[in-house]
Amino acid sequence: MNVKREKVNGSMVLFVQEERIDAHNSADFKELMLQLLEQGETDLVVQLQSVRFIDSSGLGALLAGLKNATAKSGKFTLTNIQPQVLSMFELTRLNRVFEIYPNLQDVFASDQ
Amino acid sequence: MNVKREKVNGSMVLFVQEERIDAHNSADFKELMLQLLEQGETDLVVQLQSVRFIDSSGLGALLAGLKNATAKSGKFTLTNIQPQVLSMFELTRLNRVFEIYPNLQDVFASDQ
Amino acid sequence: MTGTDLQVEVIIPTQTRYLELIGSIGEHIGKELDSFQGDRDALAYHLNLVLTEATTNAIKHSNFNDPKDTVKITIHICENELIIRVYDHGQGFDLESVPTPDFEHPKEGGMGIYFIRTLMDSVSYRKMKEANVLEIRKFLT
Amino acid sequence: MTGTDLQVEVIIPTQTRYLELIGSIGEHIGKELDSFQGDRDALAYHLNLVLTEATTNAIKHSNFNDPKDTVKITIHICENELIIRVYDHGQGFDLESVPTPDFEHPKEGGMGIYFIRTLMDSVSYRKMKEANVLEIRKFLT
Ligand SMILES: Nc1ncnc2c1ncn2[C@@H]1O[C@H](COP(=O)(O)OP(=O)(O)O)[C@@H](O)[C@H]1O
Ligand SMILES: Nc1ncnc2c1ncn2[C@@H]1O[C@H](COP(=O)(O)OP(=O)(O)O)[C@@H](O)[C@H]1O
Repeated sequence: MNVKREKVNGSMVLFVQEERIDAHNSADFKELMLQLLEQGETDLVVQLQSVRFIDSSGLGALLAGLKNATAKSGKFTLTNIQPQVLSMFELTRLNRVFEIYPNLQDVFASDQ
Repeated sequence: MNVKREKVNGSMVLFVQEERIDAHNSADFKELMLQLLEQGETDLVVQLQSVRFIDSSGLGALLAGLKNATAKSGKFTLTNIQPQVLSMFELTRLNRVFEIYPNLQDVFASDQ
Repeated sequence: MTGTDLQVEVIIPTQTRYLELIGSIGEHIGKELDSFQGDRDALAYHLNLVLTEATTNAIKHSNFNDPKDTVKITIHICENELIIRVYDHGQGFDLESVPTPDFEHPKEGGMGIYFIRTLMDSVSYRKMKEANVLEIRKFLT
Repeated sequence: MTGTDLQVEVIIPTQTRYLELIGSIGEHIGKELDSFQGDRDALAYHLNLVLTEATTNAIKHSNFNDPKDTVKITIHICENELIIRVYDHGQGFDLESVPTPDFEHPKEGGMGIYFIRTLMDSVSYRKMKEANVLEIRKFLT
């Protein structure tokens, strides 16, 4: 799983550099998020600009990240979701569960 | 065949808006070039930035354009060829036959 | 051919690295279907997803210990219907008893069959001697 | 499976709009081949190209008048070899007598077989009762 990390305004931003999140790489991705949370990075932002396809295991990995962050009283935010990927969140109503922003600027504007 | 046309510095620039040129669309593409030449557009520049794949019929269509332009004492130039597409020109030695530039700026700089 | 427009058969080892190949075949077929009246890009995504989910399940529930086990996937377009069949050699399961996800209390798993049911027109699962088969149909008109 | 790692079979009507599907299957397979030591992106392009060229020829030289005619394409990966077979129902031809293109006097046609020969390891063409078959092999080590 190719993910670029960058600290922005105190948040850990994960830039997912894959076109697909599916059962082949979602376990790795989940593992990475849980490790970061374990290490005290309790403000995660997942930037999904490059992701053109997500399956149920990918949604499951993100949900695991959210639940874990919430359990640690942390934050877990998604940004830059492509329209077709977003429609998978809508179909599972997960768009109501996650905090979703159009871009990073809006994520940090909402912090003020 | 999706091709955007734009007149630049007196040349007719064809921006090919397809990822593939193959036997499914190359005949259309050839037809378009020959028509433009027929209509007196004897300075054609084909911009191949979007093209990620070309087959032998696509190379053949470009060769038809070149031969036709030359027969009309016109010009026929290629620009923005992706590396893998360029390697098909090299394999057939057609890189020695066409005038090829990295980008439009260089095409027009060479006119001076 | 008598009515069949396209036939694809793929046999893969039970490894998730082949999911992208399978999904992308569905995606390309969806984009090619000019007989389809609806949103072809959406159909392409849905076929990619449905093939990915069904193949993932077949891989997951196959004979885990047998490196020679395989999953077969077929895609047929026949008149105005697209039929996907995914064959596994596992224990099988009862499709009808798979519940709809509880959207008020979302869980990490259990969304695959829901996607297949929601995005396609019919789904069935049969246990057979040679292999089990998940059959998925989508009308293209 | 006994040594076979991947098997793909596609049957298409004799129409060029399926070329992209066939080519893209080759491209995805090329990218997936982590046993291959060389440049996988180049291999992916080459498989896309070779499948496109061979399928184009099979379509072009099929029974032009028969809308029910089909072309079958198979791709097998077996140990360290990738084997492509393209079946046509046309008149057939003599592969050995196809000349190398004259690079000093380039022509619009006649580059397809050259690409196949140059980019792959072996090519043969056999006329058979049921169908003719172009067989292309590529070693993956
Ligand atoms: N091919 C299969 N063989 C055996 N069981 C299966 C198969 N496909 C699905 N199932 C069963 O159906 C359940 C629901 O599947 P699914 O909706 O894809 O969610 P998940 O796989 O995340 O649990 C699985 O947990 C499994 O018990
Ligand atoms: N499947 C086929 N059936 C009959 N003839 C074929 C077939 N494939 C190739 N050929 C013959 O071989 C020649 C060379 O093919 P190729 O190199 O692909 O160039 P082109 O198709 O542009 O002529 C063709 O002109 C044709 O005569």
